[in-house]
Amino acid sequence: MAIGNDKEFKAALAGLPIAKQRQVASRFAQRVFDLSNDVRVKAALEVAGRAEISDAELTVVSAAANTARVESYTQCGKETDWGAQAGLFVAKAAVACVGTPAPGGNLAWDAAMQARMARTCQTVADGSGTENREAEEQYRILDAFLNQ
Amino acid sequence: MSATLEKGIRVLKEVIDAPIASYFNSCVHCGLCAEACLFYTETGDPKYTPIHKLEPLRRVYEQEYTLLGRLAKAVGLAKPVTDAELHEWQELVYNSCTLCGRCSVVCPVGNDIVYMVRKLREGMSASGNAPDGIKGAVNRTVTIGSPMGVKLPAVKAQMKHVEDDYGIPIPLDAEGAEYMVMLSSMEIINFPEYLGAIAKIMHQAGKTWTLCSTAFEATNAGMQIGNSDLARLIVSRIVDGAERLKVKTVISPECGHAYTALRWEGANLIGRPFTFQVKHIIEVLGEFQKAGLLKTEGFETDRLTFHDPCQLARRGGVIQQQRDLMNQVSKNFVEMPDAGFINWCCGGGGGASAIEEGEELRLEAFKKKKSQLDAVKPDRLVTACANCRIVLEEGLEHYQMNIPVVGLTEMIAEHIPEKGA
Amino acid sequence: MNEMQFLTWVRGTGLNIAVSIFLLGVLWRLVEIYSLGRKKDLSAPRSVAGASGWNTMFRRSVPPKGMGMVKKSPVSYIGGYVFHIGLALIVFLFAPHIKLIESLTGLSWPGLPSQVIDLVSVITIGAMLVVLADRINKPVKRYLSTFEDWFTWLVTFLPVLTGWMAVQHLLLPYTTMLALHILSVELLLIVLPFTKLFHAFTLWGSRYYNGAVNGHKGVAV
Amino acid sequence: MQGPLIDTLARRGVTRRTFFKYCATLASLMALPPSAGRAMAEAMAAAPAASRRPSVIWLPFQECTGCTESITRSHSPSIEGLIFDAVSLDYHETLMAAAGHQAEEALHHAMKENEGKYLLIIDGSVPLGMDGAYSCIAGRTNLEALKEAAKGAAAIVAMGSCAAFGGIPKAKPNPTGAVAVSDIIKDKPIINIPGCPPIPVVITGVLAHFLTFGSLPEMDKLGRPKAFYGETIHDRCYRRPFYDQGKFAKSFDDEGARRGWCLFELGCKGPVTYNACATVKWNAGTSWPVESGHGCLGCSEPDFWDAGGFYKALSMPANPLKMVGTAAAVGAAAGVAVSFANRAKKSAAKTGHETTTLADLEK
Repeated sequence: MAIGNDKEFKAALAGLPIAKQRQVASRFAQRVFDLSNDVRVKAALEVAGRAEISDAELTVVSAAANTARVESYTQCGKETDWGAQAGLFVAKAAVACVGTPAPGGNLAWDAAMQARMARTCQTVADGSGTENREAEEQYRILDAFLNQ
Repeated sequence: MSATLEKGIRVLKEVIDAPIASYFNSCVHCGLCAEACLFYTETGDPKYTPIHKLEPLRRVYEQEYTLLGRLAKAVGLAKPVTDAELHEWQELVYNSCTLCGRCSVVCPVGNDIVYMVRKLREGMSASGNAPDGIKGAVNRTVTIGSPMGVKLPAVKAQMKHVEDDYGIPIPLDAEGAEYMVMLSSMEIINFPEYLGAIAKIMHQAGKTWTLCSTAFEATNAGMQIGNSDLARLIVSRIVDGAERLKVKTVISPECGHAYTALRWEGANLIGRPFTFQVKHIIEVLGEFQKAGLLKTEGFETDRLTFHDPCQLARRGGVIQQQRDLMNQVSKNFVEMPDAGFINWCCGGGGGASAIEEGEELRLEAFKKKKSQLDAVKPDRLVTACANCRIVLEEGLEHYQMNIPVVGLTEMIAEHIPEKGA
Repeated sequence: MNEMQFLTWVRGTGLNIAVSIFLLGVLWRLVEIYSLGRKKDLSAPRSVAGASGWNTMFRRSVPPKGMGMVKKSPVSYIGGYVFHIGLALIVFLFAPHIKLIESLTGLSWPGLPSQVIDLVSVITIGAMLVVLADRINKPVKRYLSTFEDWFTWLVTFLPVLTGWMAVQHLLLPYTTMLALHILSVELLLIVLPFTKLFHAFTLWGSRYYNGAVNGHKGVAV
Repeated sequence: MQGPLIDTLARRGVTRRTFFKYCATLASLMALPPSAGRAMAEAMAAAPAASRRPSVIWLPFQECTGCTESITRSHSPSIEGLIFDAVSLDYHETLMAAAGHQAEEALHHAMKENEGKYLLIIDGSVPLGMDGAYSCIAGRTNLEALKEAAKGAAAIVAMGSCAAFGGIPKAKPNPTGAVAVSDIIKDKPIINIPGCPPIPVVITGVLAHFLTFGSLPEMDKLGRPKAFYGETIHDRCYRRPFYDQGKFAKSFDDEGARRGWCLFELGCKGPVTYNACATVKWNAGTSWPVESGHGCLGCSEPDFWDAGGFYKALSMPANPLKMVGTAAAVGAAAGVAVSFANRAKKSAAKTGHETTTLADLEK
């Protein structure tokens, strides 16, 4: 049964253990990684995508990803560069991938949302509006992940 | 390209009033205001003494509105205020002043120093001596509608995201709604979670609310730069929007100066009282909490502390609500030293964070916040101002302190039970 | 001019001139300052107990709560309190001064023993010297200081010093010292309305405005 | 030691020894060396017969005769008065037997006979108002008389506060235009013996000095003999310890007054008055004002009448509220004038306001 909406998507993600959440989160983020190209983000996504991760590793990449996130904020009063803004959300997605989920939270869902934001920023920057099909792509990725 | 010194001086002549005259005559040069200003305490440079930042205004007052000053000016004994001097003062009036108002609280003779800085900015901006960073923000607010250039389609995209994320519809231009929710572009582009949180909270409280397509941006760079004409233009959009939609209350977002601009300056800018109320989101949450409309489940268990935005607490009078809200969702909420009414500024308020050349000074001033945080060593830092949040995150990053910063409204919303759950 | 003529002049013509300039100056300056007026605040007020101009007029007489200001600038606060209170005690509770007030207004009250006033004077002189040293030593104070700051310090200091010396019969004959004391008070009266010493009057207005502007927002400053 | 004076004294029951002792006391009062006492005694004792004694001319101007009273009251049987026997008092209206043309003749005779040698004593101030018409003797104004008499004088003694400083006639508003002797005569040695009246021994002391040394004693800035006017009443007052303890009589009939506490607060001018009352006392050493319970009036100081009131403590202002009304009115007017100017300026700034547009943010 293919996932067709966010409700099913969320429910499916909720069923995953944290290690699996990280792996699929990493795939969501990878899809938009080209909007960032930050090495720290890349490192975080690579680590998150692996099956075996040590806590030490996680701490290191998480800190680096967080730095990348803070650095890519658009500051108050600065003109928004939507292309750069996409980078922020990629970084946020990466932070979610290697972070600790809040109680009741789901880091794959968080990463998915940030990745969608990144995609929207990119389409705004392109001038092609705010419509895009990132959500559907994510459903497809999750389907593939669950069926592998 | 028409800003001139004459214009600046004329505007200063317009804004100088009895309080300013009283303040300048009361100052005894005790320098206590310096001890209240983080730009002085963290740099030790006496030029950052708050009252010194007003030197040009003081001289205009003396030379224009006192008999002895007029005589001195007439015989050429008074040192005139020059354009070069105002330019030099830009750093003191903007970069190193966040309008946090701590100086006004300590002055033993009772001078409201921040009141005067705000007025001096009128002259600074009219004489063309405002910083480029804030000028850009004003420019975009006036021409595009938001200081960060955010347009309605971007807001709509975020609305859609939030609707997807939270599964709750976001009303736009709903006439007759009780609340009209304002956003800061900061929230639109950096923290879309805020809008989702509002949706959840309003949904649970059963209140009608709406965004406004012609007035979604709450921030007012015109006030930050200190120009009443432009600030009026910007605030009028909100007044028009609120009156068009006939809302009862306009909710100022988690943004400090937006609250001041709308709640306290707005009516004075347009020259008449508002026909609607203005409340900060924290005030609204406080009311919901008291009325039992804010039901949460579960608690944060890590060590949390709260950073009071200056414009909300010291300059806005909202102090207890955030604490009650923190305690509703947290088991381990600790106050940092100097919390609440006398909290230290993040260092980036009053438009300062939009000034690129002021960054080094800002980070220097952040040492004050660092020492406050070092004293309580929180796991996370909660605040209620998007600008504080960014400035805090940057400062924490600079000093390699691993303390995530979260918005209070979002944190509250996270504890609201999922629909149907 | 001999000592007696000097004394007679300072008690007579000199004092007349000084009191007249003082009164003239105070009225002129007060009208000049407060006639500038201010705009009515049109924003909806938030009413909170303790947040008003009147509250702040009194509240500002003590250091702000919890800000550790006294620790940060102990000399400003402790020295400031000591010399202000000392001045008030000397001016209002020294028998000859009460006698003076009585002769002007008909009002009278018991004074402090002269030994106590003597002690208070010494302490006040000490506090003023410490405050001066602080102004020289503290970078912020030194940075802010202009000629007026040094001058007004001196003008405030001289009456205390000469008064004390006259009572103690130090340095000069009593007549001369008394005359110098009165002369120094006259100097103080004359410069007060036109220097920062005028804060004695305007600080009440300043505190009121600050308290009222912030009290409108429900903030008790 | 022989001489006409000694004989006279002896006839009146004053021994040589007593006279000698008196001169020694006088010398010490005047802070002269002990040998001066003997010199004085000898000089006075040796004073020749009446016709060759140093001539003294005493001219009374605007005065109350208090100074003369002071001398004559102490005349008998004290030695002070007898000192006058050592001089030839050739003219003294009040004391002389002659009157009218006779008296004038005596005056002019004495001036001519002793030209350049006589001692001129003046009591009373000199009125200058209405060309001096306020006080005339024998059809001539005091001013003319003074100028004429001063011409041939060896030295001038300004007796009493009126002659010395203008005194009560000069008190505000000084209707007669009274001035002191020293305001008119500039080319003769003048000694002031102020007091209202002056102490007799001070007068005789100065005379003795003049007789002995042919010159005037050492004087202070105000031309007063330092020997008698060197210290304040306050410095020598027997009530001084009460002042130092801060014990003051608050009224003339309170406990403090009965206990003899300091009279400072009752207006005593002792601290600023230079005179010998506290040491010499009055009425042959019987008492003096402070001892009798009244503060010093400061009568030996210039303008004592106008020094702010006899019963006002020295720390009291004379009359500072005199100009209060005017000052307040002028101050308020100045303030209002400035406020109108300020309002005009402010409203001009408002009228001139050009609404800022974006472009106006740039220079």
